[in-house]
Amino acid sequence: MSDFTPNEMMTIAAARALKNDDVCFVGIGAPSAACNVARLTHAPGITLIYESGTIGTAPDVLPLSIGDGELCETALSTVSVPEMFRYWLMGGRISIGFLGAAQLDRFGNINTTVIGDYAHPKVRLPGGGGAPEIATSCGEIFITLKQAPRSMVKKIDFFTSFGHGEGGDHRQRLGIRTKGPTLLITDLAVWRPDPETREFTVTSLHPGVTREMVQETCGWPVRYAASLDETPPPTGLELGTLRDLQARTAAAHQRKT
Amino acid sequence: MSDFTPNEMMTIAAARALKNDDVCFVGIGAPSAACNVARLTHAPGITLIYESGTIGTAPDVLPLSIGDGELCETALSTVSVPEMFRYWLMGGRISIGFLGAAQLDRFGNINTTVIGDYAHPKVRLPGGGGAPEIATSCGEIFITLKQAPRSMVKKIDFFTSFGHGEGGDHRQRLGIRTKGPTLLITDLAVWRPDPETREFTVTSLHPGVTREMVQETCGWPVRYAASLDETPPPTGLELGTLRDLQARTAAAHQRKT
Amino acid sequence: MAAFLSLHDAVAENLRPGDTVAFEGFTHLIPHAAAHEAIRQGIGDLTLIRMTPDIVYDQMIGMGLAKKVVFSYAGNPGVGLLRRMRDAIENGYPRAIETVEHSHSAMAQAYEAGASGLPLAVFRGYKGADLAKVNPDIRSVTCPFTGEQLAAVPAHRPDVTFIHAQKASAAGDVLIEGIIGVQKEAALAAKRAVVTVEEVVPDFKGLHPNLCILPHWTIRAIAVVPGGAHPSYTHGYYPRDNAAYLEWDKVSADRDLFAAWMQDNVLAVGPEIFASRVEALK
Amino acid sequence: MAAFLSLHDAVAENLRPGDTVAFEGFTHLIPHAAAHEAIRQGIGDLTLIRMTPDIVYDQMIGMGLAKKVVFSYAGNPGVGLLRRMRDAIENGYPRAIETVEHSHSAMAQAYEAGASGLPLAVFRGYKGADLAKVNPDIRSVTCPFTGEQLAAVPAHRPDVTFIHAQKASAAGDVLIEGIIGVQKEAALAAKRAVVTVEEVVPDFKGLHPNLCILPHWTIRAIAVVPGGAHPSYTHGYYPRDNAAYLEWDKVSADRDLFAAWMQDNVLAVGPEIFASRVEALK
Repeated sequence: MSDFTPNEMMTIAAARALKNDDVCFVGIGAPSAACNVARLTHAPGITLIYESGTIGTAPDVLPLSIGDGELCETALSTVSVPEMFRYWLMGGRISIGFLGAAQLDRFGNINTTVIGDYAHPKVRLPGGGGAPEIATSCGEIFITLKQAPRSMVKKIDFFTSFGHGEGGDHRQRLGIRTKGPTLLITDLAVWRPDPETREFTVTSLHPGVTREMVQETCGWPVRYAASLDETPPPTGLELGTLRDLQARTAAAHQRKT
Repeated sequence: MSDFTPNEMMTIAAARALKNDDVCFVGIGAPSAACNVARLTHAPGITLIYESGTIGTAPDVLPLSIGDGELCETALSTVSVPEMFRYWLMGGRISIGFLGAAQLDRFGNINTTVIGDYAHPKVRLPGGGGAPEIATSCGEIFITLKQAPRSMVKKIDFFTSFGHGEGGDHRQRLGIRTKGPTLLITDLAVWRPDPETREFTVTSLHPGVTREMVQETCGWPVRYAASLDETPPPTGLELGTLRDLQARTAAAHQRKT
Repeated sequence: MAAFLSLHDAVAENLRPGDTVAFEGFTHLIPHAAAHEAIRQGIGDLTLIRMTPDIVYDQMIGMGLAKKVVFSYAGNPGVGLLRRMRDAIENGYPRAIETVEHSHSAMAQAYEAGASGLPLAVFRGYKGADLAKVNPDIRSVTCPFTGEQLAAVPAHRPDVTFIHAQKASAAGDVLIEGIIGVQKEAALAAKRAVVTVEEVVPDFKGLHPNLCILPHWTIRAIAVVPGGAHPSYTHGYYPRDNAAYLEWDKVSADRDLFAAWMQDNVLAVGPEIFASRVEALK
Repeated sequence: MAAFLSLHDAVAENLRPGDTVAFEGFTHLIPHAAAHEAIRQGIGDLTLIRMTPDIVYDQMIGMGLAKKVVFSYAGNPGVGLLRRMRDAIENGYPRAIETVEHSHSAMAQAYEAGASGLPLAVFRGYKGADLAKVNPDIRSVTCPFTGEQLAAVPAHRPDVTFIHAQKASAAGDVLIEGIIGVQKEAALAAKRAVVTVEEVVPDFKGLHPNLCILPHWTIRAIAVVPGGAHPSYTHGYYPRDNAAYLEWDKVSADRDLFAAWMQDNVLAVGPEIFASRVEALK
């Protein structure tokens, strides 16, 4: 398949990173699409958890919010929100946490709180929601993000959720026992943290993407892994699954007349 | 009605102390009988809660344990045991806690843990179960007990649950905000704490009971309220309700053949 | 003991100016009708608690009724930002508001602690997060067994909690099902709990024993408001009006458009309108 | 990921000598069959955790398999004392055991803390109670907001938890209903959870969304043992055998009678006997 958008490539690359036995805490937007594409293709056994308390959901359309009714109707079980955060997230039962970001730095630290000063913000963003504890309680963290210089920045304005901090063993020094961000999937590339510094390095470029395109849309000097791959393009099955899902979703969220 | 036993009088006197809008944490044995007689006579609206998590139960027979199936089948709702202790007991939602005792002192302190030394007990009793927190979290505490010198003692061997401690304002000094024991109903008398010292004083003798009978079966020098009443004897309805309940209960707990 | 009241009286008798109040609902069962009634009655100076402030707090803030908001995610779910709340924070319009910001985990556990009568919630959280630097209510305790530093936040103890539920029984017990969120905890943490319901049924006989039920003696007032969660949804009754959430993004983007919308859709109408709003969704 | 195994293999593969183990059930759903299998396999030096030790721990203690018991109520519910456990504590027969005693509230919250991955539970409890003097695991923390001293106990983190449940689905998810006790918490607090069930059904489709379900990825092994809770009960399957609890009072009163009873009713039989024991109760 050559006829696909960068966003589709991003979603499908993210979907591929998920395994059949993963237990995945899903955020809204690209993470939700990626998780459900994984479920509908190579990972039918994946457990998707939304922070609304729905465990093991299998929605036919993507939810607009993390608490749409279909998440509950198709779930194995729906628990209270305090239980979700206590037994399931803090309890260490989630293998993958999927996060988005308004600002991201090269160590996987995320800001979704404010642009500018916290007390007098230029833009007040929604805030962290579940992210501060998702980032430290899940086994590992996958991040999806559309590249842009204002999103991938040298220094984020606010640490909504902690990635690798200043890099290296910063997580361990704070007593955090989980792996943190292990994967960043953008519309242009796949990034993984350097084993030593924990800085995100590009390990795979999506088809047709150049190093220049990656650097132009990234606010820090991009580093590349020694062996750089090209991301395999979406298969017909992957792309068809994603597009069908998005078509069903768009139809479902229109106002009925 | 004159044909009744001291135990029946005790149970019925305890039942009378319960009000229609009480929310009552029920222990097994005499408390359970009293609470259900109240529910079946003057207090049909009373909410009975057993620590197994059953809220608003209305059993047709008395349970042998606090977790018999009928408690759940007739309950408004059955919650987990952690929730029972957190939201309902600690949350301050229970107006009356009903406790029994192996040993009781004149300040309503209760021992159900050991006779003798804790490390090397003469008799190892079952222990406190829910009682340590029932005694401090319920609005007030009712105690039922068959009088005997070995049960009503000067000094209990172990403070399983705290009543009025050394008396006076001892509860407040420990930061406990609830009333503690406000009523003791034995097979011989009704006792209430002195407003100042918090020592249990007899306020009513059951029909046919003398002061000598009370003292002979009590290990501390008994005090009496200034105005001493006689407990009204059981009515026909009360006694019939209790006996029917106990007959149904006895039949239900026999082995089926 | 739950009293069955009109929504007007349920709000008037239980919500006072200056109160700390939670209108809770996690996407599902958001008590829009109750919030609109509070707006119509102009009850102000409120401290609003909610995990996901959402449209309903955007409206209350936009009408100038909030002095403080305690929250963990201030967004229009799946759509974007809360534009009236932004305007208040960024520009002090129509009045400045104080914000106390937590994570979802902290908020959920603060309700749980409130329901448990405890002064605080203790949990593993906020590690490396900047919120702990800007919110003085985020502190720590040291585990006496392991020495680990754990996060501590004060329990939520609202003066009033409003929730929406599927059913009340004639006795005033309340049943919540589906995505139950933090409603049980929010109701039990409050001094006064007020519930709007879709309908009243004789009793809950025959239902599963482990369902989420609030006994009548935990509730102050119940008002029957069919459709009372719209544009949120009531599992088993009507779906979420996702188009209304998308539309809100436009309405709330403009101060005058917002004011006109509130006049037409909140101030000039009564709770009975909610039934008609969900009719087309069923 | 849950594996469907014979009870023999489920116990043999998951319970090791010296383990800390919880066989939980609050009157309802007590995993008697699993405990009897552990007794038959002679797995000893165990630290037994349970709120209400009950007959099943009386048997394990009487057989000399326990070195330590962590508990909050050691009685034969509604009947009286646990005579084998008393004999161990009072007379060191058949061996001395260590006891760590809590209140129900502490035990329930210690499981809850274990399920939540926390090192401790913090709650308002033990005020004026002597248990705090004899159990060094009862400590305190000070609330950084109010200054109140609250009780603290370490979380329960058993090596293995055994529970009994109504149903497993073909995928290995487990459904518990009725008096659910602390089973969910005890299972989630453990490193390994093993479940005996009455039956396997294809799936849980059509059941209420808020029921108590343990997903298959929280469970190590499932063994199908109809009647496996007897003389406890399984809501919806068979009632509690109250007469057996009354009879235990006599059996356990005498060391020789106990030994003979265990030989005949546990050692000489297998898990399939439980189905016949509940047949007459249905």
